[in-house]
Amino acid sequence: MHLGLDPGKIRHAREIARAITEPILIKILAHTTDSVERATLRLMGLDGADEDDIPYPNILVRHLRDRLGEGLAPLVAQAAKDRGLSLRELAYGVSEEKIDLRDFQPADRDAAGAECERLLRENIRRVERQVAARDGFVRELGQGEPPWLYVIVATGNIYEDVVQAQMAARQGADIIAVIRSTAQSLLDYVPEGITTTGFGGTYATQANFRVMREALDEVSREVGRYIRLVNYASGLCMPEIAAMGALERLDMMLNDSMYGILFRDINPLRTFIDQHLSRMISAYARIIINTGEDNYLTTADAVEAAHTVLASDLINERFAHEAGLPADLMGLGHAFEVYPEMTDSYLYELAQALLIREVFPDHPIKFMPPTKHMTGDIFRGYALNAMFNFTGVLTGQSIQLLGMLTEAMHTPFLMDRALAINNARLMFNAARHLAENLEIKPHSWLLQRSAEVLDRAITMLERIAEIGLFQAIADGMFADIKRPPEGGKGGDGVVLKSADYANPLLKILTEKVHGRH
Amino acid sequence: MHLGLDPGKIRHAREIARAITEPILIKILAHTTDSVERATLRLMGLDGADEDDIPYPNILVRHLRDRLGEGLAPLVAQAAKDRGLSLRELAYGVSEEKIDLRDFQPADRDAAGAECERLLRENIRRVERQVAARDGFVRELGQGEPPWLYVIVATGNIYEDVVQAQMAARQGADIIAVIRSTAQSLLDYVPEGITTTGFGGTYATQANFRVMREALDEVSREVGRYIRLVNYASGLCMPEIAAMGALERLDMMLNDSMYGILFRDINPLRTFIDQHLSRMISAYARIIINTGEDNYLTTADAVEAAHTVLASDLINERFAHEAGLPADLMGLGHAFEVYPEMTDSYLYELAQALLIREVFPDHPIKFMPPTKHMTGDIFRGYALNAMFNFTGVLTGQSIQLLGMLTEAMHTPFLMDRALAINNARLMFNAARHLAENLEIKPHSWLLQRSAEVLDRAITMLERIAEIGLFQAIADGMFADIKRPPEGGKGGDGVVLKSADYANPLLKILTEKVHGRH
Amino acid sequence: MAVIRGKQLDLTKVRPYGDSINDGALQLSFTLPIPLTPEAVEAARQMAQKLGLRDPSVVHSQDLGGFSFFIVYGHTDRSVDMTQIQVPKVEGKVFSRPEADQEIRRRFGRLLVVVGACIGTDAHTVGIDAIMNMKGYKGHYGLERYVMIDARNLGAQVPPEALLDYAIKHRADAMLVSQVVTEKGFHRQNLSRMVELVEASGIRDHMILICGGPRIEHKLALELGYDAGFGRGTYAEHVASFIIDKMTERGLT
Amino acid sequence: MAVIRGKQLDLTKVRPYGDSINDGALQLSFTLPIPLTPEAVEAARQMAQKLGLRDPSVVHSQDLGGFSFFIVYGHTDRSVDMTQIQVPKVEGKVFSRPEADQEIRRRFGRLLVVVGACIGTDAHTVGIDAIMNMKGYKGHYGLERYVMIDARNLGAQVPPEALLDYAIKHRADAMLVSQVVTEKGFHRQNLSRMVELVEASGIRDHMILICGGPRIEHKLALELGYDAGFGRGTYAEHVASFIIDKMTERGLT
Ligand code: B12
Ligand code: B12
Ligand SMILES: Cc1ncc(COP(=O)(O)O)c(C=O)c1O
Ligand SMILES: Cc1ncc(COP(=O)(O)O)c(C=O)c1O
Repeated sequence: MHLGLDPGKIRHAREIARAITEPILIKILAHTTDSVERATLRLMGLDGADEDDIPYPNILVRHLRDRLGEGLAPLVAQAAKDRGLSLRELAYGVSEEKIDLRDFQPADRDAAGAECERLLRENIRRVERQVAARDGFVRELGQGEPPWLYVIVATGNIYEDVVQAQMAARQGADIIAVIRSTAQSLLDYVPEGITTTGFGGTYATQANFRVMREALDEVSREVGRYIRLVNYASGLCMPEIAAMGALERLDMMLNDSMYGILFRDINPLRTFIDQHLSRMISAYARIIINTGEDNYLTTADAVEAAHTVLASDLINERFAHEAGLPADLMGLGHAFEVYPEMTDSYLYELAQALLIREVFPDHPIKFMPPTKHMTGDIFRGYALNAMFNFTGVLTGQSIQLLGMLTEAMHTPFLMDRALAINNARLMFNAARHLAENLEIKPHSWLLQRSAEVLDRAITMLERIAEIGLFQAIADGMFADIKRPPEGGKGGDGVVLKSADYANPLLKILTEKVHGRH
Repeated sequence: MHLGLDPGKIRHAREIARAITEPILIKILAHTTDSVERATLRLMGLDGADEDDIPYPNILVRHLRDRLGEGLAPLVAQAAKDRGLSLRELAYGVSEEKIDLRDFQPADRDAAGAECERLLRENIRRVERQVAARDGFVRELGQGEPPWLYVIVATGNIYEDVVQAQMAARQGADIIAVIRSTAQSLLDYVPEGITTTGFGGTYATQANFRVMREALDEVSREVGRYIRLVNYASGLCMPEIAAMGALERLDMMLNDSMYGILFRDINPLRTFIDQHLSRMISAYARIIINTGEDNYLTTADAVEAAHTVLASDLINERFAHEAGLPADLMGLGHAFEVYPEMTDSYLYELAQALLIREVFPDHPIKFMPPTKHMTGDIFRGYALNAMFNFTGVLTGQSIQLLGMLTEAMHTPFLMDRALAINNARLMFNAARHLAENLEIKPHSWLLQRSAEVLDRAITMLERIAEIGLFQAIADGMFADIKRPPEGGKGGDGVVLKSADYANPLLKILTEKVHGRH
Repeated sequence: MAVIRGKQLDLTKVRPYGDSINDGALQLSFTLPIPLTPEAVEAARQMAQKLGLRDPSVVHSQDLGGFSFFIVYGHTDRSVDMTQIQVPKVEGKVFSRPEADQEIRRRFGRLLVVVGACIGTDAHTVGIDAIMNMKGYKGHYGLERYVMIDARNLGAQVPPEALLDYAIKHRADAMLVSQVVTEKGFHRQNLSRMVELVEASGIRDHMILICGGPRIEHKLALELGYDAGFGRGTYAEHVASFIIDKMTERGLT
Repeated sequence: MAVIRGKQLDLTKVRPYGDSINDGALQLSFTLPIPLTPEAVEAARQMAQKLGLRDPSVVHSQDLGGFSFFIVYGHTDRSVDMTQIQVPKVEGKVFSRPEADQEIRRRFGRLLVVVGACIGTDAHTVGIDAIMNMKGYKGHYGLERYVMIDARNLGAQVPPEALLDYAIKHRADAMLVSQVVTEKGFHRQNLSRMVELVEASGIRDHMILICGGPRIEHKLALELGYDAGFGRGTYAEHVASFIIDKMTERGLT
């Protein structure tokens, strides 16, 4: 099932995307953020929180807020070394106001850098071990055949999540995502420790990551198939969560260059800077990112805005590429969100699914199920999900987020998830080799539609290149949502790097990632 | 979506089917049956039943059993005329043993024939009025776009059926079938009057037909779409029910040349004779027949026995043709019955649906939903029905029997039927023009499979032509069921026509039907 | 009402209907936190009995990897008395957009100010946008499109305090509060808090207070102290009409 | 058994599980014989309450052209005591076909005669064929394939009297009775009639009497006077094994 789109056009679209991201990249490289610095501290090995549950990385960053532009990591590394303290002890001292680093200057900046690098390399090795562990699992146990069955757990209680995740794996799921608690994206810190309450989801914490990873490793062995773990490197703590995920062997991260801006009203520049480091980390940890274009179709119309999904995918692709992510880690997103009661709605879905697959042939693209038009009619929902799953296997999607028949009501019950898995398994198996048998008729509507969407995406990209991405976002070109460049949360966490900004993490990651591909 | 099967092969297959039915036809023409005679009496205007609920046509046929070979109709017509009685009064007299016709000879055989013809023509005109009425409705109100949504009602209570049928029409159904009570096919008479109890269905009676027809006419006007009514001209009373259906304006009849033999263990010759007259009547009344090949796949495997469906369709087609039915009244049957959990099961379904459509392009083919592999998992069932409906519109089926999510449990609840209609409407609308966009890949598995099924059907037909249809049935070539030619119920109702057999109905119908096309 | 000949429907005793009147047929599905065994199936049957079903039939069971899933059909003898049911409804004529503009002109002779937001941490804007924004929803234009309405949509994640301040500042005639996330009764808390704030501020009597969302019912809204609640399927015209009528009823000008 | 850390499952009080232990969540669907109105929705909610659900939420409603359809989610506080549940089961080892043949040789040293049919007006042969015919079902050969079993399948629509006569005439060791149509308790009548006939004939003690069908449970079979009942998912080997064991237990030779 090949559309045979004009490769020249696709190439052209990619070139414009590059032109769009270039000026942004310059700004990214010139700035750091609270979260970038915190992520670096975390990768140096700092975690834990004080008595008020304020995480130590936040304590240090707050303490040294005025010196962010220098890069905190070498400074902190040296201070700890000088005092013979662990980073945690140092941070504890700061939080107890027994240590004040605000005027601290390392005796030897190079030595400070080296100490920082030493600490980082220790954890970088842990990340490498995790990458090797994942490869080992996959080699030993194998993995599901794409489209991979991706389901969510969202009870608020990590232990309850574990039970449900393991059951899902036994039922056939390939990927488990632990949905975060409502509004965690707006927390400017990552909570600490194991959590057992949350609204509409479970807090992303490093401890929760570890609990779930262990549970999934256990069940992977039981079912003889490596089960992947997903969380969200998204919101105000993008790079930190990416770092935690790298350390705890998450396999995928929801991670988008613009989602936070559009859907969480986070400051645009902050988001661009944060996403860059988060992706460098993910690239190194071989974590697949999942972008969030599906969300556009919940606020804009799926027929009218189809091209915005493609345009955004191309921008996300380029940003990801700049951060060192290879195509096989780019889970670019799209969705099955056309109003189902529209005549020929299915044709629009099929055209779009084929289009995205064809433009991103080497990418593990992520296909989102119907959500917006789901209703309380669970039977209708189940039938729509069947069509969605059928389309997933027919068009060769990679990561299939399973639709829930109760999408319009509540986060999934155990039975909802089980039924979703049954549905996908049935469809994937029943139509496994169907695509090999079909062709798209020349001059057919499907071809015209996909070509038209590609053209409209190009026009849109060209316009964005003209006015700049910040302006495009301000104009509401994505998701019908307007976000001015100066607005949004977390803008105060963006700091211009001083000339002597030092962060060995960036160096290490650049080296490593570029050494590899 | 065209398979491009070899037209020569299809033509060849039809020729063998003709060779198969020819010897049967000779037997058909040489015999009459209880039911043929009763049907003729009914079309002369005889209905009603005696105090023991024995229908008058049965009373007369039983009374004159030894003279069946002469043809009862002229005899009865004349006897009534001689006595100045209505047919009903005559039959009443016989039932009360006040009249004895066993030795009755009409004074003038030609006059008897003429009197018989007069009575028949009166009712034939009623049938013509019904045909005109149907045409009028369709002209005035229009009708659904194919695939037509076909649902069943089966409460046992005709009044409850009416309520459900009208609701179904409002929900979007195009066709309402009133399922008969369990085992009515084995009754050698048609019950009389309005019935309010039955197991797993409602008795087919002329009064029930009338009640339902009236209700559907009413709702047709309400919804602005002609709603068709279906029953079963099947079992031991095939031609009688066809006659009743013609008089009461049924629009379709389950009617198969072999179903009774295979699934009801009815005598083969009896079945062949009865189906012939039933179809002549249907042809005249412009009633679409629905054949029962779907049933084969409930006893035999849908993958292994796919070709038996096609072979049988061709035999049914030929028998129908011999009875004067044009292609546009031949609702040949097939079904979606492959074990869904088999890898690529959907490909088998698609190949078969395309094949049947292509071999019978002008026929309103009837597509049966999954039944055998339905389970108590109503969600799975709903998803399978979605795929079935999707396939119906994709392959351009004509009459879509809607699958019920509770198929494995009970005859449909009101909500089951409503959900089935929702499902079909959703799929038909969403994929309305999909077929125009797709082609089947040359040399693909789908092509190979359909060509193979055609080849196997031809081989099977050739073998049947060799050994004869009776022997083929005895050998279990259809549905894995073996029925010897001499066995089965109702064989004693088959009588060789004497040289002076007279039945003006046959003449009238032959004239009329052949005059028309 | 469809009544099957010979079988009268008793409105004081309405029961579920499968395929004949008063059969009480219904379908049920649930999970039990025990592995699938014959005993678990029996437990599912008993569970259905505890819910008042007679002759429940467990038509499907599946092991979920430790828990078990069941689909059950059964019949109930319990019934509902329809004659006793009264549902508070948003009454009154629904004006079309031009009609509404005209009514506002006629009755108030000035622009009505309507402010709205999705409050708390709830980030769902689509619902409130559907009511307020120019574009509207399913072909029904939003309040911004009304000539005589000054509609101000603050979007989502708006703290109740901020919405109140804005309403006071702009002398809002009506406040629209959206809540979509209902998990663990979240929306009730937020909606109650909003009412409390409005009441404490003293402007309650001068303002029409409306809430909405996919799981909001008018009844609940009244209980919580709102003038009306709107659920799925609401369009701007419903809201505008309600505001016009309610203001008139309250003698607001 | 999966137990969530910190939350112990009380087996004497097992409740439905939605997404956390003891939340009692379940789904319900049914039709009411009244047109869809807000009052009908309220009736549906009350119906769910009558069934012991707290906070039921009517998540979907549809007018069916005079009646109305509802989907409801809710929570129940009712529970089942798992520790009190005992389910009669067909126990014993299941022999493979060769094993079964060998056991018959060893224990009885002769062919066992098994007759079977689907009785009454029930025309469904596929079930009994699956158990008895050569071909079997889903790759499990039927009893005809067993060297040491003389299996005679009379098919469907067999009057109970005819099956009994046949069994007596052929000195059957076991009789298999299938019933698929269960509408209005049809199968119970037929199955009871069969038992009565067999008992009246005096051969009950010398013959294993088994019934089966998609809605047949072992428990029901025992109640009706059969030695066992087999439902969905039965293969010939289950039946053969049961006959062998039961004959041995009864001292039949
Ligand atoms: C789109 C969507 C999103 C988008 C929102 C984008 C945006 N800018 O709005 C995104 C992707 C960002 C999102 C995120 C989340 N979502 Co969300 N989302 C949905 C979804 C798919 C559709 C909602 C929608 O847009 N409906 C269309 C609109 C038009 O309908 P509506 O809101 O009902 O509005 C109508 C009426 O209710 C009424 N109305 C609504 N408000 C008002 C106000 C007034 C005054 C009036 C008069 C009328 C009115 O009029 C409208 C037009 O008729 C639903 C599932 C579903 N199908 O319903 C889940 C859903 C609402 N989301 C859910 C959840 C849990 C989340 C998250 C919390 C998940 C997470 N843990 O990350 C996040 C975080 C959001 C947060 N903090 O609030 C849950 C809520 C569960 C519950 N009952 O509490 C749902 C039901 C999905 C699910 N099954 O889990 N979501
Ligand atoms: C195939 C079929 C038919 C075929 C039967 C062909 C044939 N020769 O058997 C045809 C098309 C003829 C037919 C007709 C009718 N059918 Co029918 N049919 C079915 C269908 C689709 C599948 C049944 C089947 O073959 N299952 C596969 C077999 C292998 O499974 P099984 O029977 O459960 O057998 C297994 C076990 O139960 C067990 N078992 C069964 N018997 C025995 C016996 C013993 C001793 C043992 C040990 C084990 C055992 O072992 C088997 C293997 O594991 C079902 C729906 C469904 N999906 O279940 C409806 C169904 C059974 N039919 C139904 C009805 C109502 C009818 C009709 C009455 C409809 C009508 N009014 O015209 C007619 C008339 C039949 C009659 N008088 O009995 C209803 C019954 C409703 C009810 N609960 O009472 C069903 C459920 C469909 C529905 N939803 O309406 N039917
Ligand atoms: C990229 C991305 N991040 C995050 C989220 C989740 O939302 P929240 O912002 O509540 O974490 C989504 C949801 O779809 C997403 O696509
Ligand atoms: C041709 C035909 N006749 C009749 C029937 C109905 O069965 P019964 O014999 O019980 O009337 C069917 C069912 O599928 C059928 O296909």
